[in-house]
Amino acid sequence: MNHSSDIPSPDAPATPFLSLSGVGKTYPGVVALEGLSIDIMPGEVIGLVGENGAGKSTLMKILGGVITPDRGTILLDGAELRSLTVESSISSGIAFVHQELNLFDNLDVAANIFLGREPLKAGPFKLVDRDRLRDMVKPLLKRVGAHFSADTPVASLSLAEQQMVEIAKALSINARLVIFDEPTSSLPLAETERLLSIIKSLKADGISVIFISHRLHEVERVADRVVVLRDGTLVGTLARNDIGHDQMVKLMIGRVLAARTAKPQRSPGSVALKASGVRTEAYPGRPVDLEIRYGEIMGLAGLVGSGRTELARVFFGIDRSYGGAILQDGQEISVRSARDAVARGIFLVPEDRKRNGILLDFPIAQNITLADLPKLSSRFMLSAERETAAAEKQRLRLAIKAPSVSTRTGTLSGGNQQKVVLAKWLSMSPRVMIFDEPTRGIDIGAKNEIYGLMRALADAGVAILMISSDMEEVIGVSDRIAVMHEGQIAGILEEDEFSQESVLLLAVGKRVK
Amino acid sequence: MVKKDLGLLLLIVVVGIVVAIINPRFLLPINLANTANLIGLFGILSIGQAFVIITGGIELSVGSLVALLGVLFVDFIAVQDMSWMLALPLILALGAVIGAVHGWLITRLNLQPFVVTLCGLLIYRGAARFYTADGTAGFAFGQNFPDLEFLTAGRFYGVPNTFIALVIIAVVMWIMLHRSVFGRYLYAIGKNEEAARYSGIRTGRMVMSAYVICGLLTALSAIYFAMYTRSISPASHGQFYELYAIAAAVLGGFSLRGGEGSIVGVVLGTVLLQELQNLVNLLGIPSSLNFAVMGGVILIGVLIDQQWHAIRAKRRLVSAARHTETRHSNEGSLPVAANQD
Amino acid sequence: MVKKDLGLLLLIVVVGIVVAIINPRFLLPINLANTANLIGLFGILSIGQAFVIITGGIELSVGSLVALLGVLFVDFIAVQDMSWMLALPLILALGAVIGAVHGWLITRLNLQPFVVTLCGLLIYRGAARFYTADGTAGFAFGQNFPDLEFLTAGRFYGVPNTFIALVIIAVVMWIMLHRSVFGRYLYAIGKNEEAARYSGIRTGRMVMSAYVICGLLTALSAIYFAMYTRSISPASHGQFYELYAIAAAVLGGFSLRGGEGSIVGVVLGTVLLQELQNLVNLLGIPSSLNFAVMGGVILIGVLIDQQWHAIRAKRRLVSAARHTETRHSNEGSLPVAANQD
Amino acid sequence: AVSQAADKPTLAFVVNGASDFWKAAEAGVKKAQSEMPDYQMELKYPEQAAVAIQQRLMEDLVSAGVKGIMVSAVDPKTQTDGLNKIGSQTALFTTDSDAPKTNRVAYIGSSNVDAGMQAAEIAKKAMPDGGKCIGFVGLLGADNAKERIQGMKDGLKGTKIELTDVRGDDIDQTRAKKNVEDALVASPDVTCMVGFYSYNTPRIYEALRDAGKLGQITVVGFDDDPITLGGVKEGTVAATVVQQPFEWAYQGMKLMAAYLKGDKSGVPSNGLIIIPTVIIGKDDVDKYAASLKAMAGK
Ligand SMILES: Nc1ncnc2c1ncn2[C@@H]1O[C@H](COP(=O)(O)OP(=O)(O)OP(=O)(O)O)[C@@H](O)[C@H]1O
Ligand SMILES: Nc1ncnc2c1ncn2[C@@H]1O[C@H](COP(=O)(O)OP(=O)(O)OP(=O)(O)O)[C@@H](O)[C@H]1O
Ligand SMILES: [Mg+2]
Ligand SMILES: [Mg+2]
Repeated sequence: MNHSSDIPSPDAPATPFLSLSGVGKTYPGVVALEGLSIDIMPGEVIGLVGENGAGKSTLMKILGGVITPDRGTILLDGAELRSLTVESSISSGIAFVHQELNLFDNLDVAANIFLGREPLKAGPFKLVDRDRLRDMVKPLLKRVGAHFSADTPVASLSLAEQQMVEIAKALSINARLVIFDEPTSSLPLAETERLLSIIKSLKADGISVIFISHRLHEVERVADRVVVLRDGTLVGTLARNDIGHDQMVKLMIGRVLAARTAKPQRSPGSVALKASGVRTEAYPGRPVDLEIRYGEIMGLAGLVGSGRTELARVFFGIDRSYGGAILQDGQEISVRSARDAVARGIFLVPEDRKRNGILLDFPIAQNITLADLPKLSSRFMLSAERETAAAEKQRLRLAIKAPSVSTRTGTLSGGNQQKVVLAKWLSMSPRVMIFDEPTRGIDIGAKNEIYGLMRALADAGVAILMISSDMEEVIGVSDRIAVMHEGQIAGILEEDEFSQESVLLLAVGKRVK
Repeated sequence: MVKKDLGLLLLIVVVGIVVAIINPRFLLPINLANTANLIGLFGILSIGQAFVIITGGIELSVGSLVALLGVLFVDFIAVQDMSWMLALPLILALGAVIGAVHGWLITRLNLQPFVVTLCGLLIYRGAARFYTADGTAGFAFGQNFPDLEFLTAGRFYGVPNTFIALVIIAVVMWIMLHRSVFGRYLYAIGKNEEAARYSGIRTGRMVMSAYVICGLLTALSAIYFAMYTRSISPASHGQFYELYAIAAAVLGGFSLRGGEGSIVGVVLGTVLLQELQNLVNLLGIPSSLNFAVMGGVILIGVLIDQQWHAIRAKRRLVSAARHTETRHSNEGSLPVAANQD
Repeated sequence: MVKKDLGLLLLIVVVGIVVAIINPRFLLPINLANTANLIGLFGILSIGQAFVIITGGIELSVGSLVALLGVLFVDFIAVQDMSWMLALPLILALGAVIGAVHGWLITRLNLQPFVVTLCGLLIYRGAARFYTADGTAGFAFGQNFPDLEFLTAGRFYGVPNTFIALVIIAVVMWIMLHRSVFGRYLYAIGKNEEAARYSGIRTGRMVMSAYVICGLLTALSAIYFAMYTRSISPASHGQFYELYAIAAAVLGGFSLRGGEGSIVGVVLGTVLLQELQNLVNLLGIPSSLNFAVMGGVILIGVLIDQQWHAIRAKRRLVSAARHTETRHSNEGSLPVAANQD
Repeated sequence: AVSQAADKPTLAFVVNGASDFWKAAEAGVKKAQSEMPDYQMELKYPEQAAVAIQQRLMEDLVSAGVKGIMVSAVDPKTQTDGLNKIGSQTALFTTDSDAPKTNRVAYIGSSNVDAGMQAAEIAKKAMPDGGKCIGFVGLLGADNAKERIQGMKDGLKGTKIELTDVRGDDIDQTRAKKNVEDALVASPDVTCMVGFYSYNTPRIYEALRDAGKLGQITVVGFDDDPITLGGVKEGTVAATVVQQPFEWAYQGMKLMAAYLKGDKSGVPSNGLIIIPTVIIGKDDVDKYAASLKAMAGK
């Protein structure tokens, strides 16, 4: 099925819904956005792409009224505004799906979706009309394909399910412009398909869409126009007919990307890490058996909530295992805390960067050295020089875009933050690396760098388990692919069996052979 | 949430039964009425505190405010000869203003609630003491305000009016917190203030309202306390009342991290605390142990609550395991799944 | 951080000069020594509190612990005739054990620090009062312990030994917090405990250590306080000392959200608070205002600090904006096309 | 009250905590001051009733150059060293409760044991057929409380009146009143209540009034809270034992001034100047209230 040709672009509508001219925003040391001018027509799907830190989220935050631009003007329906506020943004029909999840896990799904816009009962007391609320939420949940009900507490939803709630929330606004800031970064295939069809239906209703994604093929499929940012500046616009993967990449990074390195054919090493009948908290009734070998990248695919993250947490000692054994180099080991795992050279790059990966308030250097301090210190005393040197080495190696290693990590873009997490582990000597969605929210250039790093690690003999919901990535990077279905390994694919279909079939619980 | 409240209620009843068996006088109407009166006084205070705690804040100046506002109220009506019909709204307004100032410092100037209200604790206590030059504010012998006294210290068919006031306030506040948009916003803010702001909620204004409500309810209970003791030595009056209020909220299932708790819970928490105080006196336990009993019960309460959660989570896991296993064996597939517990 | 400390130091000096001008007796060696003695006592307490605050926790039971451990210490050596060489390490160990229990409840059973230590506040106070049956623990007339008294209440070339102890402890703790791996871990935990755990840090153990250190320092200062007052009425001894300690930390730049603050800051905070108390007494300000002065100064301090931050952040933004603008006009190129570094 | 006119010697009256009780002493200090303008006299409250804080206050006063201190020590028995330290730097007098083992010059005040005995007298007179008493006090462990309770128990020895329990309230008036209410419930056979601290009697009075038991239960009071005096006048409070802090302060300040001038004749050889406590019954109350008013007016 080819979706790329079924969207005719509407012929030049009269006035743009929203028009930015010369908009800029400066942070200390960084020009996040510079002199940006852009028109958004009704019913237009704009793909917004750019490397990490290019300024995409900054632009969106300006439109959402969350931050105020330093310069430039905004024309909304022809009326000039200095800046937007959150209220004026919402009331003029700008809806958001944020890059970082912004849900309240102490409230239920319905409350989250209509927060700030609850239907009220008659009377002066502003009481919530809970029945109407439920009725309003149901069709939205159906539209995004959610299987949970309106009064499910958000706390019990997985990350992907939470993202669905976010999308439903954006749809619930009587929107004229819906902005998706990397909505698919934690959505697996089936849900992503549904999202793309939602975008098309929005467009059909005359609603404008801004779609930010690092998965360029998705952008390719839905966008009428692609806007490319680089270092806060608009470097090019691609009309419908010019949109193509290579064109986008060229504008984004200013050069053509070398073709992905072919996987070397070589025999994998011995088994590094083995799960034998391991039971995780999410699926205590389903034992998992899995072997990861030195020198290979084992991809781990699966649908939302198939239990991949849980498995990674057990390997890393964050969760306890409810049965079975973990073997390293053939020896049964007990990992009862992350400390044990780290001591054995088993490292995890977690899925939720902000919560588990880094300390936003710490300088880059201190984040990088945090796990390796015992080695960088002498008799428990810190050594600033050794720390800086070690961090600087990693900064250069991973090309982390920052003024210096003493920059606060929180000011970096998502991709560069992810690199800091990687740097933390790469500075030590990993034996087994577990990557949970390693390129979530990371631009294509950085993505390739990370793939390169993973491959180099594997070549150096490290065993790698890569959890990913990005089909391209799983197939393109892995040496073998294990597919999880409802907490169990449904099957393992060798390289010659790789295909989107075979992964998907296993993921939904069908046998391939 | 409801389950937690039920557990607390059960504890209250069990403790009550045990006390009643040891000393049947516990159940005398007069004793129940006396205790209900104090439940009313402290309950109003605790509900105010609860509103602040929901937002993830804390209000430490409550005890000092009870002293300051009490001193002012008594002074206004007993010394300055102000009509109580005027003094009462004046004090309530003052409480609201102080709450608003706290809220303003916290939301606009970004100070931490703990710091702001700690300073409040010190400043208001000092102000109260300075106002009376460390003397006692009280009514002269025979100085009576029948209407006011009926409202604040009287009984209605044997039920103390303070308790009735608590019930009314609790119902209103329950609707406000659990059924109105405002309450929902407070929960959202308590969980994640930034995200709430992104949803278009005027978080500053909401948090400020919570402090205003707390100030208002504190002022009201300050008046009740003043009319109950009828005499206020500003150096000690109301000391540690903020801790009572916080303890009641915590017992009632509130999280000091914000975003969790219910009005029913905080009221039940107050009831339990007052029952304990009553118990110490009725069972002739040395009054030096009063505090220790309170502390012990709170600790045990949160421990049970915590363990309860942990056990339930575990049981859910086990039953989930069993469930999936039977499903598997029915399906007859994957024999690996059937072994091991 | 260093700048903040300098600001605080400046404030201390300016206040000192003003007081000295109004009442030159402020500078008498005896007055300075008295104040230094109290700085030593409260400083040790505050450093302990600081360790807990760094991790994002709080220790509210400090005041009650000072009473309980003080009562026990005095009772051991004055009544039970235990050698002080034995009693002293015993009390320190007890303090450490209590700290460990708090840490255990907080890290293993996942209770909130505020709740655990609030219960501690109530329980230890009750225990202290029960132990002496609400009586006073003190030395009989003529009961003397020359060595112990020299160590705890003596002076060395006019400098109180408590102050010397504070200096030594502050230096050791400074190294521990600012130069050791342990300290870095504490900051990391305070900022984001989960991320710290995911980096292989034994967060539970570290947090527990912080509470143990706090318990240990509290026990030490409890002994100092006991030897300073030589008499302990368990109902009031040490009341509100936790607030002093927290206030000193806050004044010294600590954030109660954890992960921020320095040892120099907390020591300077203690100095300022004690200077203020001294000032109130020396300038003949009514002592009822003592608390209010303290509260006011803390509030003003954090306000200035806050505004200072806000202004600096703004200035940085403005200068950043100006910088890029001039760069653009210098280059004379089209802003849209210009690709900056 | 800005102090330190450096030329005038300063005398300080340091009390043990903030309480109305000391208002009369303040009046006494004022009266003494008006008679001796060449001294600077002031009354100081520690911000908390704690030994450390009072000690700190006195040390600061010495630093500020105070010539003489009259102190109501928070805990005189164990404050010996601290008081000695003060006494070695300035002329130290004690009041309210004595610290005989220190280097204080003299004690001026009354005896709490005697006051307790007088309370027993009141009880005996009001309940010739015996009875059961419950006492109420702020701090059970405080010396003045213990002495009063002891004095009363001694005074009741051999009678059919018994002091069965004393409840503490930590100077929390809400608890003080609730304690009375609870006592009425817990001990229905109680026939007499004793308020050992100045605010306890009014709380007893109010709780009894609320319970409709005023007049049925004998109330024995201490000190001269207006409510207490009103109750005495009304007949619902049997009588109250009053101390005379005004006299302590007035005579004490004059004594100190004279002592500093070198006139030591006012100090008796045993160092004790006892100003006895007085029982105020229904007949004396008007006169007493008038004299209070006169003091306050001055
Ligand atoms: N609060 C802030 N303080 C300082 N710098 C900031 C802040 N927020 C963003 N920046 C900087 O502004 C630039 C643009 O960031 P932005 O988040 O818009 O990038 P992005 O295009 O969304 O990147 P990604 O694809 O990684 O999400 C980055 O260099 C970032 O470091
Ligand atoms: N805190 C929780 N409470 C209840 N259920 C949970 C919780 N966390 C995860 N789950 C459930 O456990 C299952 C496995 O989740 P997990 O995050 O391991 O899946 P995953 O394969 O990593 O998927 P994702 O694509 O979301 O990362 C899901 O059904 C999820 O809903
Ligand atoms: Mg972004
Ligand atoms: Mg996952």
